[in-house]
Amino acid sequence: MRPYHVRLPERKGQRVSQHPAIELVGIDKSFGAVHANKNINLKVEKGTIHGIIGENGAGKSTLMSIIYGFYQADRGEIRIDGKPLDIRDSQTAIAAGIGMVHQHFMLVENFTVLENVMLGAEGGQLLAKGVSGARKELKRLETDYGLDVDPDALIEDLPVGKQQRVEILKALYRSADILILDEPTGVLTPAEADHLFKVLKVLRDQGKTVILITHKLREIMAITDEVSVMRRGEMVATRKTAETTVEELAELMVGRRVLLRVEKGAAKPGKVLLSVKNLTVKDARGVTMVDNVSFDVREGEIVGIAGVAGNGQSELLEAIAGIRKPASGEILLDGQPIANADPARLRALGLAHIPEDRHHMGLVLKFEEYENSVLGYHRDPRYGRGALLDLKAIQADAVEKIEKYDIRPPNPRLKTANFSGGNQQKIVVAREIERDPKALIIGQPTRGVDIGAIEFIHRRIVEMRDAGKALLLVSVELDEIRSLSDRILVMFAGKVVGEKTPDAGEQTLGLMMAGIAA
Amino acid sequence: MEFYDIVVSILGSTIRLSIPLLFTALAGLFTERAGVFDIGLEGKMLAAAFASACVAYVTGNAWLGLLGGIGVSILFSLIHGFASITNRGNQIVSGVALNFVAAGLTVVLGQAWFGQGGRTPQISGEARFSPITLPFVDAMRDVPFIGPLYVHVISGNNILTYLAFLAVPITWWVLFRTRFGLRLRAVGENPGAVDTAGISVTWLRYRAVIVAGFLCGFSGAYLSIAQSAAFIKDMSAGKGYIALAALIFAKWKPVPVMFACLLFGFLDAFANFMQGKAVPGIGEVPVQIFQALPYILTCILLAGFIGVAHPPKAGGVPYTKER
Amino acid sequence: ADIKPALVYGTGGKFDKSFNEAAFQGAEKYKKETGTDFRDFEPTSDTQGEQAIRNFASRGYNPIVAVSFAWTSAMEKVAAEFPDTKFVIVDSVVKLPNVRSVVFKEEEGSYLVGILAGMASKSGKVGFIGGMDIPLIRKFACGYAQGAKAANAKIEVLQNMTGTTGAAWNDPVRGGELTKNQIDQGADVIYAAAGATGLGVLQTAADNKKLSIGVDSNQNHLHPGSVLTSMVKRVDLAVYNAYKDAAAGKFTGGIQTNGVKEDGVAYALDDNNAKLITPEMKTAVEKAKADIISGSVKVHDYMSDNSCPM
Amino acid sequence: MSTASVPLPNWITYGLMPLLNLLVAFFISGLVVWWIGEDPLAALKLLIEGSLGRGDAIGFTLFYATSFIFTGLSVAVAFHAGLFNIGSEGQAYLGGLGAALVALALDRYVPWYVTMPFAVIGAALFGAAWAFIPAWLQAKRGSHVVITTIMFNFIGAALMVYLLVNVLIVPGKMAPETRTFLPGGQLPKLDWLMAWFGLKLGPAPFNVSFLIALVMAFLVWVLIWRTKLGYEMRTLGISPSAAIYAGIPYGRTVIIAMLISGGLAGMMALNPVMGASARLQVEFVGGAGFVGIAVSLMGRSHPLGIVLAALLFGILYQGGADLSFEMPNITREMIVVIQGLVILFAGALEYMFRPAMVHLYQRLKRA
Ligand SMILES: Nc1ncnc2c1ncn2[C@@H]1O[C@H](COP(=O)(O)OP(=O)(O)OP(=O)(O)O)[C@@H](O)[C@H]1O
Ligand SMILES: Nc1ncnc2c1ncn2[C@@H]1O[C@H](COP(=O)(O)OP(=O)(O)OP(=O)(O)O)[C@@H](O)[C@H]1O
Ligand SMILES: [Mg+2]
Ligand SMILES: [Mg+2]
Repeated sequence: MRPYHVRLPERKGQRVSQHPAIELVGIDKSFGAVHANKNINLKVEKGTIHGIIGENGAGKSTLMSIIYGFYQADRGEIRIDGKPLDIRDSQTAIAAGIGMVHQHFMLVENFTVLENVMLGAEGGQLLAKGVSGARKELKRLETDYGLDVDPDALIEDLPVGKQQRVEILKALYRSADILILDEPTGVLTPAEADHLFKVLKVLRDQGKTVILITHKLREIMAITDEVSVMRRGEMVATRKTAETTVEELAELMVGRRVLLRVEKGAAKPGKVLLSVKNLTVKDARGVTMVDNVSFDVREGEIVGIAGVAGNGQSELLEAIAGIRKPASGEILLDGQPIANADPARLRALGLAHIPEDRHHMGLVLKFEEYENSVLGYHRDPRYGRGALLDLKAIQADAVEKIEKYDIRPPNPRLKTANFSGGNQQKIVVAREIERDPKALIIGQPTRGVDIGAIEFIHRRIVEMRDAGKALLLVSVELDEIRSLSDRILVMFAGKVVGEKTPDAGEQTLGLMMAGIAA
Repeated sequence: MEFYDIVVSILGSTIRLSIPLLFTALAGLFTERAGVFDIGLEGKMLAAAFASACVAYVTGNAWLGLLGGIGVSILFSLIHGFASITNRGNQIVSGVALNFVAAGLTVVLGQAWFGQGGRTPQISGEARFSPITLPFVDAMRDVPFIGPLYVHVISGNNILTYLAFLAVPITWWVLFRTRFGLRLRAVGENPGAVDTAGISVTWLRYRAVIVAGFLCGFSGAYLSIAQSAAFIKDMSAGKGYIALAALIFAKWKPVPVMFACLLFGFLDAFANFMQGKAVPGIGEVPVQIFQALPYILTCILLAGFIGVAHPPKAGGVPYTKER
Repeated sequence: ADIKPALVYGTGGKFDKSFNEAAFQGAEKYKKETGTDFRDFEPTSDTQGEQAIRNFASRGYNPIVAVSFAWTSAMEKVAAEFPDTKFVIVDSVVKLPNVRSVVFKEEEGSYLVGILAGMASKSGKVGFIGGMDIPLIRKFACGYAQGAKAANAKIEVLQNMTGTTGAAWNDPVRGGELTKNQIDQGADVIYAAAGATGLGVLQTAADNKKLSIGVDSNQNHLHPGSVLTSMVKRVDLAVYNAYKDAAAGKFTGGIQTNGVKEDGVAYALDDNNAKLITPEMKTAVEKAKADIISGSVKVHDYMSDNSCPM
Repeated sequence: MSTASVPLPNWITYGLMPLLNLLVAFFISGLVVWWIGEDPLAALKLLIEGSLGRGDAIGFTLFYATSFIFTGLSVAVAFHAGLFNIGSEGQAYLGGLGAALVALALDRYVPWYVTMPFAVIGAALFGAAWAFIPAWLQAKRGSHVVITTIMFNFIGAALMVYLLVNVLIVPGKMAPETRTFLPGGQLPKLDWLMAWFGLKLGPAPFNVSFLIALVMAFLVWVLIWRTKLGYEMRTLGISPSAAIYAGIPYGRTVIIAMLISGGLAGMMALNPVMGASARLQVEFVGGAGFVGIAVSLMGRSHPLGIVLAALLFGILYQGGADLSFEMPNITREMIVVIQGLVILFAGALEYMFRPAMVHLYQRLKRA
């Protein structure tokens, strides 16, 4: 392993060698049946900030983890500074000067910042020797980059933004020349994100190479030198940022020109069906995630909630769905208070819920398809009498839904895990919509779902609206929100910061989502 | 008998009875801090007791006996590691399985080799760790208060007893003052952090279970060639589980582990002392109450009524990157 | 006549150096004398005892000796199933015509070793450590206490039982710990009536340079110079006689009670403990023996009224 | 490529792999036998003859199997709800108390078939009661049920010894056990069932509780795969987060699953206590609760698999007893070794052969 810090000379923009910092040749990776990276080729030039964009599940994290030695590619070659390097583990990657900030932080929560930074680079068998050196080095990094954190604070006591700093410090402490950041801004406030970008620019100007993964095209345009686009496991294009446009990138990312406009007429809103009043929700650590939020959803309308991931939308949905107990506030369904009802009772009252994460919540992947088609409704008298389940009735019902929603393969006895993502989502959607609920709350309805299925699901959602149901939609895809919603609420830092109509420009909404304008 | 003499006698007994718990609980501390649950402590202790007695009997050397116990105990640890680290099997199931294998194999082999119903022959002399008399015992004997304590509690134990108490600060030092300890604690909380720091999770956890095997070797040897003078079937008699209870009771911290083991040893010693004696006003207290007390205390602790015990976060979960 | 003898041990195991080993010795002696081999079995749990006895019976073994009271109900069942097979149970009574029940007057043997303990003790305190807490073991304790008091009226007898289940016969660690307790309390002679647990008692006494008393078999050789004597219970004779009687066609059922008079219980004196037994002690214990035989001394049997006058 | 997510057909997952695991366990046991200088094949022959060779041998085999069906079902029911109940041993012990109290109370007044239903309820109730506290602690306080059930095994043993030694013992008797039940408190033997197959039961204590065990196996099957409660338990067992989403109450489901598990374990006591020895004895469970873990793992937590695995372990227990009788060098503890190895290979190492299987299967499919 390299000594834990080598101070690099200041090399403003100058190229040391002509080789790219990283070159990937024919990288291929499968997880079982999922082909996450298909024959990827990529060059990242030294001293640049290289953006990588792509939809959820496109394979970005997988590719970066391969470079960092966290996963091993099934095929292909990685060249660092022109030389092929067999990266079998992260140790090799670290030794080659690669540092990575993972999408999900890799920190030991009950350790101090200092311990986390030192982990793996302790500088000797005994801790005592390394500690003072590490303290000094942290101090230096703090002054050089303005990355200040208390070295003796416990990670679990730090806010996420600071935790991310620790991750960056970890990489810098190991004197990484190539820094990979996987969706770093998803958890940052705009101010924090701006600060991060300043740091990245300083790093680049020192000759380091940065790879930045993000969903946000604005960020790509603002900071990167080059940008590569991934779609469904493939690397579809690389562009100089200066020579491309947001529109082109969007098209490359989703593989078609403009997003489908959902055919729908004007909404005919009726009486208020779902009403949220002064709702506050806290997470397990007691941090306020939803802050005094109030709004109504009427019959016959779709209310969309826009916002950057992590601004409280998930918690809001879960609170309404009875999965999370609100700290305070009221939720009314058709005038009835439901803030403390459990999900089973909410279903009985006519509130259906398409959860954000089908694998984690919406489905039991080891169940057969028909068993999932009644999840949550299994106590309904239609599916059995007394204590017993009526499997025949359930299967007949499942077959009906399979036909109606064109779920493939049309086999109710197939294990749910063996359906593709899009078809799995259809199973969930069919179950929740076909119950004919009064109100439906929907999280990320089309995450990781193909275009055909997106269209189908969107159409069903609009049909529900036209049938006079109240729908609440949460999605991090602004386009989806804009094309489906009749009204849009924007959430930022747990608060609803404003309401717009779908005609509001992307710009306006984007600014609101960033907490800049209301 | 003077009250103070009773106290001294019970304390001496407490020490002797808590040593196997202490070694074993420290062993558990290492694996569980590394995120590998180990119900198999009981089996390792038993297997080590058997191996120690066999080797000591054959070679006539207690130290070789200890070595034999350590070797077998580490072998069991490696099987546990192979199942739960390499093959990502269920750690509890693996531990339970090893307890059975140890309980059965010791008797099967013991019977086959010695034909004494699973017992090893009695061992004596050099083959056994005998009590050591510390210097100044005679001079101290008549010193009031401290004297009896020194003579009957501090002196007169075998070498393994002193090693057990030495193991406590060493464990603390290793866990909190060395690189190995830092990494070990980290891997029990978030193996991903260790992995991405360029450290092999597998090898680290293997080292943790090997250390546990090493320590269980001592507890086994203590049972068969220090505390008694032969292996007897099932001689661990649930001590592995009590050690586990002590570990939980001590919230996975070395010094509290020592006190928890002393407490449980004391309960045992006190039960022995109280046996057949009547408590004024209550009458004879059933020994079963003392026998059950460590378990009851542990349940109360687990229920969070006296401070919640948080096990290492990644404990019990095999580390997988690819789903 | 040729016989096919079998032997079922108690759960302490064949080589407990005590009760079961005595039974084994008896069978070995018969084998040596007659050349007739025997089959034996060591059950490790209660359910196994019954199966073993039945296995022997159904395979034509005869006579079948089962040592330990633990097989009482098993014997009741199996002996009834095989009325033509001869059975012997030791330490318990089964009232069937084809069963011989051999019981011992342990109180008498314990009385004798109690006298030796009382005389050998310098501290005026002697100890008793029993195995499982059952009337049979209290009987040992009671006889011992009577003997010790007879030798020294002011003597204090400390008593402990190892446990309340079968595991108490096999727990030398606890045995040792209880011994240490008694030593700490001042006892300098400790009598173990605890099966394999007694090994821990004798060991601890030797480690602490105190005297101990063995039980059932002659255990004097285990720690020469530390084992004062042993209360020998002639289980070996019970086994040996059963085989011999059966071979000679003289096997009888019913209850056989063996006391000092019948030489069924005794104290052991051999080279290993010769130095520990002073002439005065020898005289005293021999006198007690004679008194018991003559009936002028009557040792109270705990099991006769479930109480001990001490 | 990782093989973890490649699906395999059921006949491999539920047929071939357990069989393979079992074979490895047996192979290693054979090595142990060979190591101690005996002939493994001869031993195997004795084991099979001793367990299946005669009517009474089969009777004993089925007697042991009966206990293992109960404890296997007990472990499996908890397992389906994602709980690892190591406490079947203690729950069975307490169940014995329930059965014995019923038998002692009724045997003088009524025939066995009147006593039986009450005894079943008594045994189940006491077993369930002993599972309740660990269940409650898991449900409401988050204490890990594995640790608490282990603790409760020991607490239960202490309690039972206390009761037997101080309360239930027949005064003056040596062994701490209750009085012998009259026929009204005994479960009759199944001689007639054996006679159907032309076998003589002899003294083997194969009794009516076997039929109760089979009924329970069927009921457990219905519970797990045909009832709403079973559906909820399985959901919770596979995906706790999906269970929350579906509104399945965690606490209630955990407690009910553990109560059923404890009840099944408790019923095991009917077999030895009322079916065989007709009295309550110390340590009568004799490890059957732990065998239940092996049986459940081996049987892949399916009642049919459990019945088959229980038979296998019945063969091991009876055959092993006979084997140790014929070959004194191989003690009965050999079956404990085999049991441990089965748990190791069928449980902890169940996926050891999976990658190889996947490769083989894929090659087969391609060919
Ligand atoms: N450890 C894993 N085991 C199995 N499958 C995985 C694993 N990691 C990722 N996948 C699958 O590989 C595909 C690519 O995932 P990856 O995390 O690389 O996507 P991503 O582009 O980073 O998406 P996101 O924007 O949501 O982070 C997905 O289908 C995902 O389900
Ligand atoms: N978690 C999983 N476990 C097992 N198999 C899976 C899993 N996820 C996906 N698969 C398998 O991988 C195949 C491809 O899944 P994936 O979700 O990548 O499909 P897709 O190409 O994205 O399809 P769609 O367009 O419908 O989303 C599925 O048909 C399924 O058999
Ligand atoms: Mg990602
Ligand atoms: Mg997909």
